Amino acid sequence: MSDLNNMTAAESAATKAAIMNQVPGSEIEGQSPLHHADFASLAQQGPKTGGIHLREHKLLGHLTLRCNAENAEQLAAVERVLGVALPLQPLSSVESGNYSIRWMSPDEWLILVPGLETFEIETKFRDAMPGHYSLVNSSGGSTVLELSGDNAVTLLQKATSVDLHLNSFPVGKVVSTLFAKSTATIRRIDEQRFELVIRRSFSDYIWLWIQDASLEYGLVIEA
Amino acid sequence: MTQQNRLTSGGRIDRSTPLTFTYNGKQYKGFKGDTLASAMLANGIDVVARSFKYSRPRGIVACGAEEPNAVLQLGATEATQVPNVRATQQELFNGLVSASTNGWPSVDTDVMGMIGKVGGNMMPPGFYYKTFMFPESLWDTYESMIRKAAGIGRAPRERDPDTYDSINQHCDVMIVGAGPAGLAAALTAARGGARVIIADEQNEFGGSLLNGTEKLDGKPASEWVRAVVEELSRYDDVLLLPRSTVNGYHDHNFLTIHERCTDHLADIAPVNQVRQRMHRVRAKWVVLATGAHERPLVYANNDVPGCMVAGAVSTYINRYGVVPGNELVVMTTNDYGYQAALDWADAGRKVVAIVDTREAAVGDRTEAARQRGLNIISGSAVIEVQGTKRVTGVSVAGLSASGTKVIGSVTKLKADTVATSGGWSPVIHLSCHTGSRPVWSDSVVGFLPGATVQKQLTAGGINGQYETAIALQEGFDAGQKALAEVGLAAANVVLPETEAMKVAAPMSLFHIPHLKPTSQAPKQFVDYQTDVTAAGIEIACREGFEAIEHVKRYTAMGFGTDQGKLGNINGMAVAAKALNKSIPETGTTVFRPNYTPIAFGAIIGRNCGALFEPERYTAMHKWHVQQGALFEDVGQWKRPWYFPQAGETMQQTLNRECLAVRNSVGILDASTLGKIDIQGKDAREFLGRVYSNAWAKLAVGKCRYGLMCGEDGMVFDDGVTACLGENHFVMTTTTGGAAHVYEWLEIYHQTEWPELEVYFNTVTDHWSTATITGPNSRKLLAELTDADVTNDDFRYMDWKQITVAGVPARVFRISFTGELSFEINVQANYGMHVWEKLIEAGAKYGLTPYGTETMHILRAEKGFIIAGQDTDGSVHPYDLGMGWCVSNQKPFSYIGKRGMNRSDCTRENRKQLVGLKTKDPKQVIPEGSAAVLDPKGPKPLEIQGHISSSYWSETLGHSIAMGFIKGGLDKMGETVYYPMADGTVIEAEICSPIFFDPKGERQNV
Amino acid sequence: MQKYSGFGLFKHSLTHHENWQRVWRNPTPKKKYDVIIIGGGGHGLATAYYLAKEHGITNVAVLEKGHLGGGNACRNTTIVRSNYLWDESAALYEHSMQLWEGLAQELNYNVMFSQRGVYHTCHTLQDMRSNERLVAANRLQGIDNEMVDAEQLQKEIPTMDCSKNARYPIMGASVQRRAGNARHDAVAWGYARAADALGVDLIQNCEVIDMEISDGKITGVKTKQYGVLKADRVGCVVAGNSGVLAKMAGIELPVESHPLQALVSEPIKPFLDTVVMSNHVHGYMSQSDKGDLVIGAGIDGWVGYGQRGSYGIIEHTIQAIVEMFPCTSRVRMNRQWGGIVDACPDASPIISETPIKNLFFNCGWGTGGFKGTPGSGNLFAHTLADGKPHPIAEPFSIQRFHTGALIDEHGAAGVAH
Amino acid sequence: MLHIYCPHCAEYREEDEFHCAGQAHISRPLDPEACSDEEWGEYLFFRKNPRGLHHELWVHAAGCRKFFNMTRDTQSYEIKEVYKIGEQPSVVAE
Repeated sequence: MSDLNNMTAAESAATKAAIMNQVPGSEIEGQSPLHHADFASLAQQGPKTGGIHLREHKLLGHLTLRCNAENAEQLAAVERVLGVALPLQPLSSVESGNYSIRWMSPDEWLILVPGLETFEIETKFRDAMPGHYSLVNSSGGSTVLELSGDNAVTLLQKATSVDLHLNSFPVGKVVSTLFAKSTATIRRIDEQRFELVIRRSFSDYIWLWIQDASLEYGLVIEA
Repeated sequence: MTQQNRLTSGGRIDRSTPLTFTYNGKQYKGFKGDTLASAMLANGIDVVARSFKYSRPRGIVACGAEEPNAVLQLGATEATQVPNVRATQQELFNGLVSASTNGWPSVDTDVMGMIGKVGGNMMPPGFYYKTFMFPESLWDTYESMIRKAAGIGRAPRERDPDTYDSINQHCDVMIVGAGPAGLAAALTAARGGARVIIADEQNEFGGSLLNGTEKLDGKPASEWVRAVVEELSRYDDVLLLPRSTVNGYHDHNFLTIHERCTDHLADIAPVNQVRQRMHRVRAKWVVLATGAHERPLVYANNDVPGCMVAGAVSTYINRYGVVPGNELVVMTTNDYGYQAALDWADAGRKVVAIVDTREAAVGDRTEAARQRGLNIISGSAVIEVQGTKRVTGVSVAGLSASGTKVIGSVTKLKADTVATSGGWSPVIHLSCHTGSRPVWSDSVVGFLPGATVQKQLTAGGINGQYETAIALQEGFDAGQKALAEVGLAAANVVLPETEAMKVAAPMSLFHIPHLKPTSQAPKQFVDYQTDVTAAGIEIACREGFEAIEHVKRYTAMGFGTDQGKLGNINGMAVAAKALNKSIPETGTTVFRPNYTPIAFGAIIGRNCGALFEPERYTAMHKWHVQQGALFEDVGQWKRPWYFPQAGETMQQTLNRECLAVRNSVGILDASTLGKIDIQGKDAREFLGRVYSNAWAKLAVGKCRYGLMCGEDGMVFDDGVTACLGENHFVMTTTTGGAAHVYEWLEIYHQTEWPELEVYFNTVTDHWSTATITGPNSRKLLAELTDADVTNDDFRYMDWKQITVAGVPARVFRISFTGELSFEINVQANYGMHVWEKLIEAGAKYGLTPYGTETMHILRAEKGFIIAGQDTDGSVHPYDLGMGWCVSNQKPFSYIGKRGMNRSDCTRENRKQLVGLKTKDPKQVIPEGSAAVLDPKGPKPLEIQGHISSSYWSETLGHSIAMGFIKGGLDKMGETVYYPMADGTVIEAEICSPIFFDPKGERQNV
Repeated sequence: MQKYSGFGLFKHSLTHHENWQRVWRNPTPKKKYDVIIIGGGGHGLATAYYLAKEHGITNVAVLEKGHLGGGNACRNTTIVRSNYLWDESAALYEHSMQLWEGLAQELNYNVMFSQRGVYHTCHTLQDMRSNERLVAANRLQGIDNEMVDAEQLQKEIPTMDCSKNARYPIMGASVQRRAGNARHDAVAWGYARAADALGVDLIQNCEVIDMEISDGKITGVKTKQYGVLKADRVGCVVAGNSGVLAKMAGIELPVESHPLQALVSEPIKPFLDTVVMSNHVHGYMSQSDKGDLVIGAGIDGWVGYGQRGSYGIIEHTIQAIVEMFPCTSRVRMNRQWGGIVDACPDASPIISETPIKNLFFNCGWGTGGFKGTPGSGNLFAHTLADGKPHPIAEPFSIQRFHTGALIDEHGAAGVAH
Repeated sequence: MLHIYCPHCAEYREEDEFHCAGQAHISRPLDPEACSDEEWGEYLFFRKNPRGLHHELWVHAAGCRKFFNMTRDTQSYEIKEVYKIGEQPSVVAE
C-alpha cells in the first residue's frame, strides 16, 4: 500500500467532509453525563471534610487522534496545532496550557481541550495533518472526574489492579484499565490527585460505585 | 457458672475487660483476648458437637485452623447468622451468641447418639453406595433423610446487612505467617527497603512465640515480637495484616488474603465499616512461614472430650490462662509433647503421667520433666480412653519397638485430659495451590513443599524446622534472598539470642495398636469431623481402594471444613500400613484453596446488589424513567421496553404505540446501537471485506445496510453504515454486538490486513440518537430545522448534516419501521435538549414515545430481521432469504463467502426464514414454538423449524410471525403445525415475511 | 459379583466388615486384547461395561494412567439432564438419561441419581425466547421440559430471589423435572466394579505413551509400564487429554482443552432441593447430600492442562450465586478445584472414527461429560463393536467440522456444565 | 490469574484486562475459494491444543486494545515471552 509519508494533503482532504461544530450556541445548556447527579448542590449541601474528594470537569473537548508515531511530518503537524509534541513513551502524558495529551496506544492519543475550542482544533488538524490518520470528536461520549484526598489511592486500589505506588505510577503517568466493572483512563496529576476519563453510559455506575466505596472515608463533592 | 478453669494470672487476656457470651442459650463469661474456644474451656464446657455419622459427643481438640470439632453456629439475629464458625478462631466479643449445630434434643443428650451406637457398625465407609437401592422408588425418601442428618450449620434466611470490600495490592515480598520465621523475614525485607506485606490469621503477630514460655535475648519472646511489630509499623511500604488469612496462592504469585475487619467486635459491622476485606495481592516474591500443625495420635476412643493435641494444651495455658482439665496424661512420640506436661504442672494441676512411645529418649525437655519428678512411662502408649462425654481414665500398655504391637500388661490411670503429640505436619497447603506436589521427608516425618515454578521461599515450621533459633535464621535468609532478587541491598539485622534446646529423635508413629485388631477395637478416629476411623480406612484398602485419593473419597477423609489438617497424614499412615507400603508410596495429599473457609460476601466484595453489574444509560434515560417506561435489559443497557399509560395492558400499550407510528409519528431512543467511526483511504475496501454486500460504489452522503458473517458464513451482526466522506464512514451495529464487532474489525486489521489504511474508533456513547418515524415525521423535523428535508432534497437512505432544535446534527433518513423515518444524531451532551424539543413540537401530531417491543413489531411487519433473535449462529444470508445482501462479484473473498459455500451450507432442505400466517388470525404463535408436518405422528417428531419472532399486529388486524422452515422458501402457501404445551395445535401457512407495504412505498414518500 | 444390600451390610457388620470382596481386581495386562480403551474415567469404564454386557466382548482392557475415575469424573458438578436443543443432541442425551434411570439397580451400586429437577432461569426476553424454543423442541422430541413463571418459581425455590429488584430480574425458568444430579465417584466405581465382574481388565497406573500405527491402521498401544499391548480396536476416551493422544496418532482435533473450575461451600442444612442454572448471570448451583453447595464456575478462555484456572472466574461465579441467592452471602466457600475440559467449537461432543483405521475417539464433551457418561459409553461400545458409529452417534463425527453440519448447543450448554 | 506483560504498554497487567483469542499464527488462506471444504474446516476449527509450549493470540482489551502473541506453557502456566504481531517466537517447542 501507499507510503504513509507522501500522501498529499489533497488525498486526505476528503475526510473533511464529515467534521462539524457539534456545540450549539450558548443559549443551549449541555448536559454532562453526570448532569442529573447535580454536583453543584451536593457541593453546597454535602459534607466538607472526608478522605475522598470528587469533582467533575464537564463538557471538555475530547479528541481521539490516531496516527503514525514514526511519521515525523505528522508529529510536527501535531506540535504546530497544539504547541506541544505527542507523548511517545507508553503510558505518558503532556500538558500545555489548556491542552493535555494522553498516550492511549502506540497509535492513539486522547487530547483534552476546552469545549468551545474543539471544532477550531479539529479544523486546524484537518488542515495541518498529512498522511493517514484519524481524528474523532468523542466529547459527548465521556467525562472527566478528578479524584483526590488522603484516601484517594486506597479507593482507586479497590477499583483497579494497576499498581498505584508512586515508584511505579509517578505523576503524569496515564493508564487505560478496568475500573471496577467499567473502564477508565486514569492519570496521576499529583501525589494524591487523579484524573479519570470515563464513558458516558457507565458514568452512573461509576458514580454509584464511588459513593459506596467512599463510605469508609467520607466523600466530599467539589464543584 | 464461674470460669473454673481460668488461672488467676498469666496469659495474654485482659482480665480487666470481662465479656459475656451465650452458648446454647446459656450465658457465660470470658475475657478480652479470649477465643470462643478458650472461653468455653475456661467455663468447663466439654461437649461442643455431635459427630456427623455416629453422633458421638465431641470436645475441643486444638486451638486454631486445624480444629475439627468446635464448629458452631454464630449470630444474634437471623440476618447475621454464620454457619460453621470454628470456635478456636473466633475472637470473643461482648454479646456473642453461639450454638452447637447437631444433636437432638440437645448436644448433651442426643437420641441420635443411641442410633449411632447401635447402627454405627452398619455404617462402614461407603455404606451408602451399597444400600438405599431397593425399592428404586424409595431413594427420594432415603435421600431426604440423609440430607436432614448431614450438613453442619445453617444459612441465614435474610439478606446480609454487612458490606464487604476487595482491594488490589502489590508488593516485593509477601510474607505469610507472623511467627518467628515470618517476623524475621519481614524485619529483614523491610529494613532492606522492600515493599512488604505480612499477614497472619491470628489477632496479633507472634505465632508460636505467644503460645510458649520461651525467652529471646533473655526476655519473654513476646517483648521481641512487640519490638519487631513496632518497627515494622514505622515503614510506609510495609503493610501489616493481623486477623488476615492467606487463603489462596494462585499462578504468577497472585494471593488472596481474607481480612476479618470487624468479626472480633460484633456480629454486624459498625456503621460505614466493612465486615471483611479481600486483598488481591500480586507479589514479586512470596515467603511462606506458615509453621506446622501438631498431629494427634490415633488410639481407641480418641474422640472423647478431653482428648486434645499437646501443643493446644500448652497454648490454652500460656496464652489464655486456661487449664482445660485437672488430671493430665500426655502421650507423645517426641520431645515437644513434654512441654504440655511442664506447662500443666506449672499451672499447678496434676500431671498423671507422660507416656512416651519411645524407649529412653533424652532431650532437654524430657530431662526438665524428669527433674520436675513427673511420672514418665517410656516405650508405652495410651491404647484406649474411658469416658463418653469427658475422659475419665486411660489404659496404658507397653509397645513393641516398632510400635505396631501392644506388649505387656495394661495399666489403667485416672485422668480427665489426654494430650497427644504424634509430631508435626508442616503447613504446606499454600505451596500446593499452584500445582506443586509435596514430597515426603522421613527425617521430618511429614510432607514438605515440593518443587514450584512460583517465586516462592519457605522458612521455619513449613520446612520441618521447629526450633525457634532455626526458624529465625531461615526467616532472615529468606528476607535477604528476596531483597537480592528484587535488586535491593542486603539488610543489617541481628537476630535475638535463643535458648538452644537439645531434642531427641522423634519416633515415626501414627496409629496406636490395640489389644484387639483394628476392625474390632473401639473406634480409633483419624478424621474427627467426617467420622473416619482407622478401621474404616483398612476396610477401604481391603475393598481395593488403594490409591490414597480413592481412600480419601471412599471414606470422606479430609472432606470436612478443616480439610483434614489433623487427620490426613495419620490416614495415609494407616492406609500405608494396611497396604504394606510406605506413606509416599500411597501417594501425596494435595491441598486446594481455600486454606480456611471464606464468606461468599467477602469474595465478591461490592459486586452485588446495585453494583452487581453496571447499568448503562443513554442521555435521555432520566426522561424515560419520568415517563414511567418499563425497561428491557439489552446487554448492560437499560432500554425502554414500552411506555404504558394508566390502565393499559401491555398489549394495549403496544397497539397504541404501533398505530401512532403507522398513522402519525413515534419517537424511539436508538442511542444504544453500536457506532464505530471508520477513517482512512482503505475504509471502503475494508467494509467490502467484512460485509457480505458491495461497498465500492456507496457515494458520500449515502447509507447502506450490511450483513456481517463469520468465516463460517453464518450471520452474527448487521446494521447501516453511512459514507460521511470519501475516506470516512460511520458503522452502526446491534446494541448487544457493538463490542464484539469492534474487536472483530480490529483483529482483522491488526493480524490479517495491517497494510490497509484504516482506523476504527467506538463512538457509541458520543452520539445520542432520536429516531422519529411515521408519516408526520418530516413535518415534525421541518419544524425544528431550517434545512430542506423534502423528499427531493433529502432522499431515502441519504444522510445530512443539519441543525435540529439549534443543535448541529447528523440526520440519517433510514427506516427500521417501513415508515418515513429520520434518525437524528447529536452529541450526547445535547441529546436530552433535542429530545425534549421534539416531544414539545411533536405534541400536535400526537408524537408517541415507543420502546423496543413496538420497534420489534413494526420491523416484523416489514420482515426485517433482528440479529440474535432471527439468527442463532447457524444461518447464513441465503437461509434468511437475504441473497440480495450478498455480492459475489467482489474481487476479494469477503469474510463468510467461503464458509457459506461448504457442502452443508449449500445442501437442499436447510432451515430458511419465512413468514407465517395463522389460519386463525387472532392466534399468536408463541415465540420458540416448533413446527411439524404431522402433529399426530409418533414422537420424536421431526422438527421443521422454530418461530423466531411473533406478534399481534394491530395495524394489520392479525397475528404475524417469522420463523424457520426446512426448505421454507420453496414452500410458500404450504401448511405447518405448531403443537402447544396444552395439546392444542396452531396451524399456519408459510408466506413471505413482508406483511406490510411489500413494495416499500411508505418509507420513500 | 458380591451383591450389595442393606442386609449385606448387616451381615458383614457381624464380622466387623472384614470379608468384603474387592470391588475390582488388579490384573497384569495380557499382550493382546480385542479392544483397548484408553482412559479409565466414567466414559471409558462405561464403554468397557457395555462392550462386555451388550456385545459379549470381554477381552477388553481399560488403560488408566492414574487411578480409576481420577480425572473429570471426580471433579465435575454432577448435573444430569437431557433438555438439549437440536434433535441430534436431544437424542444423544435422552439416550443417556434413560440409562441413568435404573442405573443403580443395574450396577447394584448406588450412584445416587437424584431426579430433583434442573431449572434454567431466564433473566431477559432473549433468555425467555431461547428457553421457550428449547421447551417446545423437547416436547416434540419426547423430552420433559416445561416453563414456569417467576411466581411459581419463587414457590418452588424459596431461597432464590425472584423479585423484580434484582439487577437482572428472573422472568421465569424452564425446568426438566426428570433431570438432577448423581454421585460422581459412585458412577465411575459402579461401572468399574461391574465391568471387572464381566472380565474386563482394569489397568491402573498404566500410561499410554505411543500408538502402534502402520499403513493407516492401529494395531496396539505402547505403555510406559508394560510396553506394547496389541489390540484389534482402540478407543480413546480421555477427556481433557484428547489432544495429547491425537498428537500420538498424528492427527489434529477440533478441540481445545480449557480449565473448568468448581467450588463447594461448607456443608449446611438443606438450603436448595434442586439444581439451578443461569446462563445469563453465569452461575449454577445444587446442594450435595452431604450439605455442600456445589457451584460450577466458568471456563477460562485459554488452553490449560494444569487443573487450575483463574481466581477471577471464582469471583464472578460467586457474584452470580449471591445475586440469585442473597442469603448465601454469609455462607462460606470451603474448597475450589479445576478440571480439564476438551471443548468443541459447537459445544457438542465427538464420537467418531478417525483417519486411522480401527482408532476411535470419544471426546469434546466440554462441560457436558458427566451427564453423558452412560449414553456415551453405550454408544461408543456399539461403535467399537461394529467398527462404525451407532446411528445416534453418527451426527457427532469429526466430518461435521469439514461439511459444516455443526450441532451448535452453545445456547443449551450456556454456562459451564 | 495470569500476570501478563503487554508489549505495547510495556508493563505487567492483570489477566482480566486481556482476552485470549486462541491459537496464534493461523493466517487466513490467501485464496479461500481455492480451499477444499476439508482445508477450510481445518482453518476454522482444528487446533494444536498442546500440553506444553503454546503460541497464543491475546488482546489488551481494557488497555491499549492491541493484539499480540504469547508463548505460554499450558501445564505450568508460565509465560515464556510475548511478542508483537508479525514477529516470530524465539521460544519454541523442540
